[in-house]
Amino acid sequence: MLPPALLLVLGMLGPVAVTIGVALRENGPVGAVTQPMRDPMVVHSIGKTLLLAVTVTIATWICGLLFTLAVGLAPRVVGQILFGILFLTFWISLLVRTYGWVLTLQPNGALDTLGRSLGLTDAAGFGLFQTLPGLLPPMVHIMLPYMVLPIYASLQALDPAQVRAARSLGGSEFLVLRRLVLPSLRSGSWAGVLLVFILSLGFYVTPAFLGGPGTQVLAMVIGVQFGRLENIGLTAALGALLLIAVLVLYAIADRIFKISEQWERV
Amino acid sequence: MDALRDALPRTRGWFTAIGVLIAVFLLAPLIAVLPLAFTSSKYLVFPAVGFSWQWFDTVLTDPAWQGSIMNSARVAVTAAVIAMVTGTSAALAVRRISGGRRIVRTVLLAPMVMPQLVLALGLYLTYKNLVGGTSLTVLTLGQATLAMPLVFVTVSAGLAAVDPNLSRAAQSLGYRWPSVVWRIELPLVGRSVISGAILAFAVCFDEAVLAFFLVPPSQQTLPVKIWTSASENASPAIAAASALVICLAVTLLAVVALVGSRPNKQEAS
Amino acid sequence: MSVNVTFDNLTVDLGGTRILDGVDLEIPAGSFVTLLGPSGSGKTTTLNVLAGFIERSGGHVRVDDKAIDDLPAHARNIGFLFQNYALFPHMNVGENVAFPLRARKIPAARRREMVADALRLVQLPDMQSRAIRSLSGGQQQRIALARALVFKPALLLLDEPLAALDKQLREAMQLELKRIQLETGTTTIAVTHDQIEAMSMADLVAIMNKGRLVQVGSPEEVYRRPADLFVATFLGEANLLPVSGGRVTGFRHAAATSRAEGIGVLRPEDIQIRPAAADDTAPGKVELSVFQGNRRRVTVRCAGIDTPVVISAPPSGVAAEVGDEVHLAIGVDRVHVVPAS
Amino acid sequence: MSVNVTFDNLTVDLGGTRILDGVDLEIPAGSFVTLLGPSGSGKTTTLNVLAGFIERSGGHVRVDDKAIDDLPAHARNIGFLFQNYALFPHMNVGENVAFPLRARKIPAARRREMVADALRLVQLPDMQSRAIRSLSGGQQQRIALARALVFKPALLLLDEPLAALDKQLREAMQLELKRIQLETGTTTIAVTHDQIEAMSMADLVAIMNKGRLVQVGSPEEVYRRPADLFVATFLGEANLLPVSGGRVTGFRHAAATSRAEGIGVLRPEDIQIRPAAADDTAPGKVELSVFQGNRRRVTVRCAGIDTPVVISAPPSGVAAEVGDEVHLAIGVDRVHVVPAS
Amino acid sequence: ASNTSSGGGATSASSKGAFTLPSDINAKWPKLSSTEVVLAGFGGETYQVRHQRVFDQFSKLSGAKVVDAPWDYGKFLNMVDSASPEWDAIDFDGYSTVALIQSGKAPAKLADWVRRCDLVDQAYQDYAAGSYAYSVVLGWSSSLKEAPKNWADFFDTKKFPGKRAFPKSIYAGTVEIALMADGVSKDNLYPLDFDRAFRKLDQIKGDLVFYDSYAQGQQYIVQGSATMVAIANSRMIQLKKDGKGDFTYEQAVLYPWGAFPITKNAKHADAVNALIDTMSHPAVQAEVARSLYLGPTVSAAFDLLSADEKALQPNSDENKAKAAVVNTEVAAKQDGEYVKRFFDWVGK
Ligand SMILES: Nc1ncnc2c1ncn2[C@@H]1O[C@H](COP(=O)(O)OP(=O)(O)OP(=O)(O)O)[C@@H](O)[C@H]1O
Ligand SMILES: Nc1ncnc2c1ncn2[C@@H]1O[C@H](COP(=O)(O)OP(=O)(O)OP(=O)(O)O)[C@@H](O)[C@H]1O
Ligand SMILES: [Mg+2]
Ligand SMILES: [Mg+2]
Repeated sequence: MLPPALLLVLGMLGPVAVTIGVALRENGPVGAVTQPMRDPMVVHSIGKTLLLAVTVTIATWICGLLFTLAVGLAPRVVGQILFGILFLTFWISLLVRTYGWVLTLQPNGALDTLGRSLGLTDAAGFGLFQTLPGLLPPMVHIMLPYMVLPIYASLQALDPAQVRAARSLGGSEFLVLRRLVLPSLRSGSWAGVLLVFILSLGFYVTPAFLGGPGTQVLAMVIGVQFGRLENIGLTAALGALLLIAVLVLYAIADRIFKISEQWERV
Repeated sequence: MDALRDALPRTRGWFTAIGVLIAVFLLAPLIAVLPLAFTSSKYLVFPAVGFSWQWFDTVLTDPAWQGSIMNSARVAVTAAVIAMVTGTSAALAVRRISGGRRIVRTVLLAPMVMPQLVLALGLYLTYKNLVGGTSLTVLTLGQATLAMPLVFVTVSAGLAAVDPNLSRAAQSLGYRWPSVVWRIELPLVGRSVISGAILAFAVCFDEAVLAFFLVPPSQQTLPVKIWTSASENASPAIAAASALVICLAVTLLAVVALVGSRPNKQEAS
Repeated sequence: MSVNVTFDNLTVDLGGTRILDGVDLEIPAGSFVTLLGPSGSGKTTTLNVLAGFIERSGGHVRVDDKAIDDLPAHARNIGFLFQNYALFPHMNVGENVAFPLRARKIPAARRREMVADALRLVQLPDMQSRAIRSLSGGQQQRIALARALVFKPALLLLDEPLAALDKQLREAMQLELKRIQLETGTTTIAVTHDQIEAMSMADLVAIMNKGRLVQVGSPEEVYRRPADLFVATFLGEANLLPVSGGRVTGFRHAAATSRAEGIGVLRPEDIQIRPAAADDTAPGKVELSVFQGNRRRVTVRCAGIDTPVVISAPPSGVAAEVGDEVHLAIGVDRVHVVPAS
Repeated sequence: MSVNVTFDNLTVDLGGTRILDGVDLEIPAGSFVTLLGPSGSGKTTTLNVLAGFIERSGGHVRVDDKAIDDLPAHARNIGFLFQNYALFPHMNVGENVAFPLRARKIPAARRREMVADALRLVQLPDMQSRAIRSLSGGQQQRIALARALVFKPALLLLDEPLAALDKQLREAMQLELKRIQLETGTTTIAVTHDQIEAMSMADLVAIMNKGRLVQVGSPEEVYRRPADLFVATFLGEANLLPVSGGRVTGFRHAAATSRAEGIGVLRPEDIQIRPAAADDTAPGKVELSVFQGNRRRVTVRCAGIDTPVVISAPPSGVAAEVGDEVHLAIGVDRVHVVPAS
Repeated sequence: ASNTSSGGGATSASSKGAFTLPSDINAKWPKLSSTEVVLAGFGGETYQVRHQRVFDQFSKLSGAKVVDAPWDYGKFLNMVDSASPEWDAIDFDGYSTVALIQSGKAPAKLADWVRRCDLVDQAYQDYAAGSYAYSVVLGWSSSLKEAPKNWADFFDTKKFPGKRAFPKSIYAGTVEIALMADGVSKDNLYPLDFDRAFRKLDQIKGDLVFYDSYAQGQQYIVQGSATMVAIANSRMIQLKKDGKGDFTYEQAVLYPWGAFPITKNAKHADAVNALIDTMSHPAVQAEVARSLYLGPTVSAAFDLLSADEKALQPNSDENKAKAAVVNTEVAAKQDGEYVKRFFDWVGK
């Protein structure tokens, strides 16, 4: 129908086309790819971006898997509360949560104070602020719902009869967990992993607030360039690069793992 | 799920403990921010000292904060309405098309994975010559685009619970499709439409990246005001504003849960 | 009001596969036809094409000898009863039944009369303002029927109308449907899974398989004289005995009808167990004897016949114990022969 | 290997409602019992308590006279066949069948043998490395059966094992299940919806209603001598005729068994249509005559009887047309009387 | 290019008393036709104070409303000689203004009737007026037992424990600081030896915690996230008043003047000139110095300040003598390399 098509064209497809168009116009078709690559800072940031995305994805996967199982296994009420908390944080402004992490992680901030009172750390604190490991907790925090949703869907799709079958066939808890439950979560895990990876590639707010000098991800570079508007060509080229990477990955992932269907469960 | 609980009586406890730990982790940043909204110190410093409402007072009475709340509300309402109309019609349309449904869905949901920064860049580049690139109108357009998929999925989920035969029945009873949509499908997914619109509003109200790059300074929205305040003065007003944002999110979520927990009429039958 | 319906080489392709493959069927005005066939054979699709919900790919559908291929669903004047009734949950009973009249812009006073008439027809007057949720399955069924009939459609289509009801209610509604159809005279096509139901309600049974119409005929015709092996085994239980030279292998006395070579279709109730050998009997040994309520299902292994012969015996008449030597006789003229495969 | 099973005043409450309400049942070792009852009557719940999936609220379950109430499911050594088979989709056939052996830490070599044996038992050898998805419904059914039997359970429980299969396959599998049960001698309890199936497979039919066990007995017993009106109407078709003073109203000649006052249960096949009046006949008028394949269902209205009498006539014997005056006779000793509600 | 972020932002102005613009301030103005003037500034409380004390009165007087625009270096570069600029002027550093002129993108000259500022380098007085001086100082938390004296102490992590707050998106002052810490005398900094500076900076990179804005730097000190900071003088004055820390003007990196360069085709040229004229008035300069600790660029303004007030200004005679004064001319030439080297170092 017309209204959504119009909105998509005006609000997404048009801007996407223009970004790519500007990238090509300013740099030429070859330059659009090679020109950003000549800047060591860009190459560096692409590496950082990939590293961050991969670590965040793995960490989120582990947390997501554990959390999903917890939701599924905890007493019903506790499970509902856990899920409620996940959703609550999901709907709370990204900015606010990120700022909360700033206050938590900064040297002598909430975490250090807590750590010191528990005797876990000395005056120097944990030293997570503005480091790559320090980006992990907030990023995982933000990505967790995207991971839990598809895995939870897989868990729900797990036929209770199969669990009962495994049990009545004499399976021990470990056997049931390892040979039945975990394999059943595979497709949900893939969907979540891809979703989180894709989202991590273009993530801006958290690195902007919590990133230190060593954590200049691609989105940060684009953000800084965008803020200055000195080099529209480079900015557009970087934007187009990120965009194409994300959209291609998304299209492929959606084909194979139907990740777009995961949103239905939000 | 019950079967699973029963199947793993011994490991359950461990997982529950881990789940609770992760939940604490999820709440940690909120726990860090909220008390600071009531600090009586003039600096945004942890832990909070004393107790005072002064920062709420600041946020609610200072014209700059007030204006930003108004701007946010205006943009979010408009964007949510646009998202509601477009998302709902998209959901209704996708139900009708037979071929290529997957591709259409993929495209419709693409805004959810688009890096918002790049979307902001694209919007800026596209509209800079038309409206100077930065205006509430462009921001509204961008946020509506971001929020549309939310309405789309909510309404799609609602529609999925509506028996497709209802539409066919209405048709065979003598109605053209516009009447079928109007008399049968919309009334039945009314709650989903409203839930979707509320979620869209919540998302737009909180949206920071597009707003940061697209709004003119005289028309900052609340998240941008929080963002810039964080770099201008680090005052506890930020925490107070954050607390308000959290309250709003909780309220909206509760409303959605209430609207959503009563199923669309179809499902109740 | 009754119309005839003709499918003329109707073909439907959906998602790249052929769902209906040249269906030809003539339905006389005022008759009650049941469509019977295995799951996925295209029964629902056939109804949907007729109702205008699915586009045909080839062939024609004619109503009263006029092609209706290009009429949209809302203009076809067809009453459709869905398996799950498809009542509008946000309207009450009266609103549901009045819905098609509203579409036809019938004045309110007349509308009220017609709704009341329709509700009387389905024996549920005084239900106008009840909520749909508050109705039992059988009541919903009747309301849906009232809604499908209130605008006096030329044609009534029913897709598994009774599948969701339990046994007792289902049997009552079969009679009810038949009564209403006779009363209104509306040409009716019903899809069903249940053979007994199909035979009980219909003037004509149309049997489908893999998107094709295999046989049409009166219930007795399709049961007694199946067109091929598929119909023979799909409808009721059948012993399939090779026939050559007009005689049934193993039962030299039994003369074949219709053709001299092929497979003889013998219904279990057409074979009798005789205690003693006679001219017209064949010997065998009881393999299984299972009590099934209104009959005893006895399987007998006979010399020269590969598969055991299944016999419907009275539940408690001639006692045939497992292992007994028995003698089987086939009723005269009971051997219908179909082509081998 | 066979064990007996006893339910002793078994009670289950779930979510505040009583689901099983004092079930008493004794199942002899090695027998095949079917649980039959309307939807929601507690059949699945009964199996689940036995398998250890649901906690009982009261009473006991005994296997070989030992209470197993506190044994967890995985220690009960019970084979359970689920309606949808519950095969593990991410394992192949061999791995599925080997799963219970792995749980019992049986060495690999022995495991291979046992899996092969089990697959031979269900007549699907050479399927070890097939993916579950690639199997047909009937094959999945057999694999699930192999998995439930491979560890030689003391008890085999089947929850609607054949419901998902189509008619032909279902009938074949009924025999197959019966054969395997005889071969292994395992005490078996099967839940089913289908009366014919219940009677065909079982040594004992147990009929449940509203969480209670209403009657247990051989198929003939429950069909011929139902304990009450519920069983009479639930199992098969029944004419319910008032009986007083040991005589059936309208059929003065028909003597009642079991009790003198109550409702006489008459099966349609126990009433004959006679062309001429006789001492033992009652007059009536044919209201409906419907061909149903292996029988003709005739309804006759008799003077003095409120509801029409249903008769199972041979499909093509005495022609009884609608409107004909007929005379009905009831077979001797066919009137079983149950208490009036 | 630059963003030194005005060095401003002294919140809660010290002089609470009412301030009224001198009545003769518009004596030389021609008749103004514009109803607004768009100024790209740093927003925040600094600008709130400016509005309160100066801009609002200016608007009443001139009929031109002062509209804030968000500060953006790149945008201004695009705008300065465009045909239809969005902004009329921007709050700029001296060396950025000089770099602009050097690169051939000179902003519009001030109108003849606008007051000139005598503390601005002679050559640029036609372009730079109304602005202020500020310095990047060494500040420390009151939790520190011993007060550091100079940048060498800032780099001495043994003697002074704790993290040092250092700018990340603001680069100015950083190289000068490193060089002084490495022993270069404050008067011999220019031209800057970048290699030496960044070698020195590498030494303490692990002990730095970076801020994006002076406010964040301030917050680090209060929170205890850092014990020392390199930050604008105004911010430290404020912290000192609240008893949270102290600072020294010793070796402060002093930016002696700034500018409000006007776009070539400014839509409200008349009003923006009048605004700059107003901001150049000694009384206004003194008021800004009092309330925001932004040093006057008109010597007459000092005469209006009390001794105490003078002591707080970054460019009072006494403080200027302690400070390393930025060589605007050379800094402008080296700015390009400065930016690149700094952000490369930060991003590494
Ligand atoms: N939209 C569609 N696209 C592709 N195939 C379809 C579509 N709708 C139905 N089919 C296929 O067409 C075949 C016939 O479907 P149809 O619903 O007509 O069968 P049916 O005879 O009504 O079966 P049942 O008894 O199970 O209702 C099935 O194989 C089905 O999978
Ligand atoms: N976990 C539960 N909580 C509450 N009620 C339940 C639960 N499980 C089952 N019931 C109820 O218990 C009753 C018996 O259920 P059960 O599944 O045993 O019936 P059934 O005889 O197997 O029926 P069907 O033939 O439909 O499978 C039903 O009314 C059902 O709604
Ligand atoms: Mg169908
Ligand atoms: Mg059940």
